[in-house]
Amino acid sequence: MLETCIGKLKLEKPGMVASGIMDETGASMVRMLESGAGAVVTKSIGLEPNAGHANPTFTEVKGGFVNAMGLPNPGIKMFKEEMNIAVPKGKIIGSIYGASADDFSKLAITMEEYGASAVELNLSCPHAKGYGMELGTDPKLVGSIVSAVKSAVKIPVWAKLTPNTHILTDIGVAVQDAGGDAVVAINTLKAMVISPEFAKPFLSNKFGGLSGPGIKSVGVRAVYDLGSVLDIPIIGVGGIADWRDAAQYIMAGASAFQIGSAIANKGPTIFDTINKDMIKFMRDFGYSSILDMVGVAHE
Amino acid sequence: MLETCIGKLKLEKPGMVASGIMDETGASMVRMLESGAGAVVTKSIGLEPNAGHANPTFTEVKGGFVNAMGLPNPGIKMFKEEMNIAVPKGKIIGSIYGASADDFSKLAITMEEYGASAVELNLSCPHAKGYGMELGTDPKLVGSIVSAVKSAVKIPVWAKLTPNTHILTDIGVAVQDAGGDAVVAINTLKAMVISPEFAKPFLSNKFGGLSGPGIKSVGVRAVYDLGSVLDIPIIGVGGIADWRDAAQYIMAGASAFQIGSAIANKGPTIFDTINKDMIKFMRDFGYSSILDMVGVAHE
Amino acid sequence: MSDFVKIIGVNEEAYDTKTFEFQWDEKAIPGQFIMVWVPGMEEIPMSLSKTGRIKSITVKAIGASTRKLHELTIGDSLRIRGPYGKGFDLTKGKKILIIGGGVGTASVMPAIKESGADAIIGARTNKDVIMDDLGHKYAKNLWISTDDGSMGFHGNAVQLMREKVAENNYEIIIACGPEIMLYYIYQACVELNLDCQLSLERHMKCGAGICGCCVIDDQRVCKDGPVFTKEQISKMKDFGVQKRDECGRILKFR
Amino acid sequence: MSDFVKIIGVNEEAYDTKTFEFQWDEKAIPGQFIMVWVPGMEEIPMSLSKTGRIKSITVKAIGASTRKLHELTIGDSLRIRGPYGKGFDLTKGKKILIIGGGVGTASVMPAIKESGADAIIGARTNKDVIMDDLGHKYAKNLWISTDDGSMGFHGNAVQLMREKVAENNYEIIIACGPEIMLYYIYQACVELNLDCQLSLERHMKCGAGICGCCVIDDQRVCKDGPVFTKEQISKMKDFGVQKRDECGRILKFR
Ligand SMILES: Cc1cc2nc3c(=O)[nH]c(=O)nc-3n(C[C@H](O)[C@H](O)[C@H](O)COP(=O)(O)OP(=O)(O)OC[C@H]3O[C@@H](n4cnc5c(N)ncnc54)[C@H](O)[C@@H]3O)c2cc1C
Ligand SMILES: Cc1cc2nc3c(=O)[nH]c(=O)nc-3n(C[C@H](O)[C@H](O)[C@H](O)COP(=O)(O)OP(=O)(O)OC[C@H]3O[C@@H](n4cnc5c(N)ncnc54)[C@H](O)[C@@H]3O)c2cc1C
Ligand SMILES: Cc1cc2nc3c(=O)[nH]c(=O)nc-3n(C[C@H](O)[C@H](O)[C@H](O)COP(=O)(O)O)c2cc1C
Ligand SMILES: Cc1cc2nc3c(=O)[nH]c(=O)nc-3n(C[C@H](O)[C@H](O)[C@H](O)COP(=O)(O)O)c2cc1C
Ligand code: FES
Ligand code: FES
Repeated sequence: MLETCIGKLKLEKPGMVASGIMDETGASMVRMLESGAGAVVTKSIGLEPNAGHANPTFTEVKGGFVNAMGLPNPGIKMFKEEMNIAVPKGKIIGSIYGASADDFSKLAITMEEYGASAVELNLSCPHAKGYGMELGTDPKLVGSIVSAVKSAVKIPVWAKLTPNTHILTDIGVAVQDAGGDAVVAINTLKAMVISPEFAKPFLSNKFGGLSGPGIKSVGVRAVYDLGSVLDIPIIGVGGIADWRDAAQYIMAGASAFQIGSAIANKGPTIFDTINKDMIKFMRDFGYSSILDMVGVAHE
Repeated sequence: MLETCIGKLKLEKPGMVASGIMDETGASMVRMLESGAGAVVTKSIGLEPNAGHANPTFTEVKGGFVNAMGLPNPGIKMFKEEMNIAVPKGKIIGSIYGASADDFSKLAITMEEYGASAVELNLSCPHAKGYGMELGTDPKLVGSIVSAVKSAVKIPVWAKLTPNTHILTDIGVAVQDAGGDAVVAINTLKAMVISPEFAKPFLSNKFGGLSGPGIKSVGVRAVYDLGSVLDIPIIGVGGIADWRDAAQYIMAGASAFQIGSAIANKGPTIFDTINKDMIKFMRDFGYSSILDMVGVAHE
Repeated sequence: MSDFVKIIGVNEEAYDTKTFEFQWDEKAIPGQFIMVWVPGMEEIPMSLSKTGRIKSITVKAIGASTRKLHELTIGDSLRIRGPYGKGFDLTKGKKILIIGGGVGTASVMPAIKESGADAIIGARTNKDVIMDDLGHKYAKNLWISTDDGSMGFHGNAVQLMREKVAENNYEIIIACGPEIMLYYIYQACVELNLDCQLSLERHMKCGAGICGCCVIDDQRVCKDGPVFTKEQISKMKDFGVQKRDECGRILKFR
Repeated sequence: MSDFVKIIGVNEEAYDTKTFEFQWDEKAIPGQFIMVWVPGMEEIPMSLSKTGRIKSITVKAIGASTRKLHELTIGDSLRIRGPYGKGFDLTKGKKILIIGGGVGTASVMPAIKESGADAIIGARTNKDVIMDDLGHKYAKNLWISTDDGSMGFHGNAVQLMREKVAENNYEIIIACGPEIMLYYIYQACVELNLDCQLSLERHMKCGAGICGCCVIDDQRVCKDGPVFTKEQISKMKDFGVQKRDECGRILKFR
């Protein structure tokens, strides 16, 4: 009942772990798979090891979290070990970030070798200079990166989009036109927290990204907007904490969803809970599969 | 101690009522002034009476509210009566919306006649087709509207900006280059709420705007970004509910701030509370005026 | 907060009025209201006519949205949000007389239940009288007035009120009903030197005290009210005189 | 949640260790930690060494950030967030022996206070012993071990523990200290068939269980820990063997 597919990729359960949350190590990815996630998206991996920004990198705010981890990761080479542990246990989506089409292609090829079920291009991180949303708000650049990666690998290529733009649907169309297999929306919102007493931005990077419950209605709208213009599948992410949140994304047009922040407070069992509640909802309201629900709010 | 100025406009207190909140009638504007607001921005007024969108127009979400009122207002002609009641009691900023530079100019001239202390151009409402952010994400159009209004009136001209774009600072620069006296940031974030049980968007307009605590860190960052490129004053708005929130905006670069959503739960006394707490903070930390604090987080 | 509830009971109160029951765990006090919606109608405010764990709304069909609600039956669902507003303050220890006019009776019924006070139900004809069964159950004394005398006292609720006040030493009047009725109740209270708490209505959009569209003078009916004290009402220039439409334009009552 | 607190007391525990007291109303249980920051340093995790309304952290200066904290004095401020993590479970009704190694003593002090159990403080030399005054006050029996014998028992805390376990019928060991010490405590517990709860450390960024950088195998030290049960530890392949750096790369302990 919970099976879904994102293009040709089948998932037994519609919920994935979002990139950056409990997915930097093989063992924690396995834990998430065992907790009822249909797939795990890895932490975004780059060509070289990266320590990320210095602490403070994270803080709670009303309505969510603001983080500027700065894409810490051991680099694609060392990440092999983690993939070796995780891949045999379930579907792993390799999230990657780079500064050019070439970077992305190299990383994607390696992720494919490691056994990733798909790659997710991080075109949306709002707090890493020269990466992420700095690339992801230029439709032409986005198109050229997606094209390059598409011709480099056989596994599906997803593009993760930023909501911090008024041309979101143009970016989505650019991904589709370049042959991208799916879009993932949304990454975090550009944000900042200032400590009045110290008269300074709190994060070492000054800027960060807002995630969590407060961004859910922004993400649902992004998916709905994308659903109005795209034919390729959409994956919804942003503020999901229960089945209702997930159902909103699906009805807005998402074939699957990802969860990040809510894992902090609700723990990995959140996937099981949502799976059970979703089945109950589907039974009560006569949906026989997730795909039956996709985009119904457009009608 | 709490006096501030936005260019030549002096305010005795730094907090204003944001447009659209308890400011559609003369009597309620007077109530807000008497509650400790330094000024009241009117509901955005257009050329003709407008009923706004049909109910549902509003709902609570985690982290704030989503609304699509659709700019209901009695039209500029009838609004005279409300201004006549409010203007003698304090500073009223006339918020206006239109579909063209010409609309804006006409409205601004009338607001000036009514005694408005400044006009605020709504270039940012995310849920009114043909108005608001549909104009406000095009720097050229923004520039031409601001120029036109500037040559039509003598009172200061403020432009209220949308955060739903990656070219926020370009828009800010366009306002400044066109002679605008200040920018106001931020309006609501594009959002949507779907009712899973009914498989439909909840608002009659489908789309709406997210306001309240959840958007505060987004607004602070917008003001900080604008503060990095602009010389004209900035007015901060978005999710302010206490003195710390207000101080964050000021330190990010705002000379004054506005409060909307928090008035719902905390009531009009929120202004008095913030004023008192702010004075205490300023005493404790050695700030002798609001202007002393403006932008200090940039250092 | 907003919720999705299922209708578990429907009761026909009169030819044009139905009560819909649902289970909803939010705490609510007599006089509070909710915003109600199902697809195909505008969202509208409705007082809670029961405020326990099982709650209800009592809807008089007067237009498109209320007629849409009347189509619903057991098992159907509502999206509701609230409860909103200030309810009746029953804690003052004064001797209370409660008056419900027309469908306003629904709004005061929880206050009648909670206080067990004396009460009046006013209606145009015997066909318009609602909830008198509950009124008899919960009120110490219940009197009914109809304009045409088809049931109970012949005359309007304010006339009956004056009679009952003369007989008993009530100290406070609690009432909900058409503004014109409330206006005369208020005048009578001033004249007779009685306290009062009246539940008022205005066009509502947010229901949560933010949009400002429901103001009477400078008071938000949804948040500062809907129940207002005598002192608050004494300062209202609009009360009984004028209200505003969806655009915020003034409409005179007369 | 995050807060801004003022230092109201500073206590020099040893040549390289200071306690900073502040008032903070959040509830915290023994073994929980906070993230601490002032401008000019990296934000770092610190156990609460007092968990009442007046709380404290006890900081050993070992690098740039801890040295920056050592510059602070009464009236200075900290930005803190938390409290985070699972603390010690003192409710099992078992006979407890508590062991603090080095600055780990700070982390177990609230547990000593709350349980009044027997305790051991282990340190390299008499100069490194901290909080023995408090230990004497709160513990039923307090024993001290130093590696060089300059104070108390001559040897390490694990040797002393074995001795005391032989003398008394403890059922559970509660401990915090260097991982190598905890590793041998764990081995001893397995051998002697004792239960244990050990407070572990890893490099932390979010502190709130989201970034995943502090994992030992698949367990987040900040959220699933920092206090882990014997059963949890028995499943950990990394414990005592390896940790990860800021990039997530593996670093072997030996
Ligand atoms: C606090 C409050 C409590 C109420 N409690 C009850 C109740 O318990 N039972 C009951 O039957 N009615 C109640 N009402 C009135 C009810 O909301 C209206 O009857 C209903 O909105 C009419 O909608 P309609 O589409 O059927 O009629 P329409 O034909 O759309 O309107 C008829 C009249 O209803 C009023 N109305 C319409 N929309 C609104 C709105 N959004 N807000 C306020 N008034 C509106 C206007 O006066 C309008 O002229 C209450 C109103 C308020 C403000
Ligand atoms: C849950 C927990 C509780 C702790 N409680 C205390 C305590 O009560 N008292 C005390 O003195 N120390 C405590 N520590 C250790 C303390 O956090 C480190 O000593 C401190 O971070 C060192 O920072 P530095 O810049 O001074 O040293 P650096 O020179 O930067 O680092 C020295 C060593 O400190 C550790 N370290 C540095 N940054 C971090 C980090 N972000 N997270 C974890 N470890 C780090 C690393 O092992 C590093 O090799 C605790 C650590 C954890 C994880
Ligand atoms: C601590 C943290 C780290 C993140 N790291 C990444 C990352 O490396 N790559 C990426 O594409 N998104 C990253 N994100 C964004 C999330 O994947 C997700 O898009 C966002 O948090 C919104 O979902 P949520 O509200 O469920 O957390 C990160 C988010 C958080 C909170
Ligand atoms: C109910 C409601 C109505 C609003 N109407 C307007 C409006 O007419 N014109 C405008 O410029 N902004 C309008 N806004 C936006 C607010 O002025 C403000 O920019 C936004 O709500 C963020 O501030 P807050 O979080 O303090 O509410 C409205 C907001 C709300 C919640
Ligand atoms: S309905 Fe919006 S303030 Fe009352
Ligand atoms: S420090 Fe981020 S999960 Fe533990």
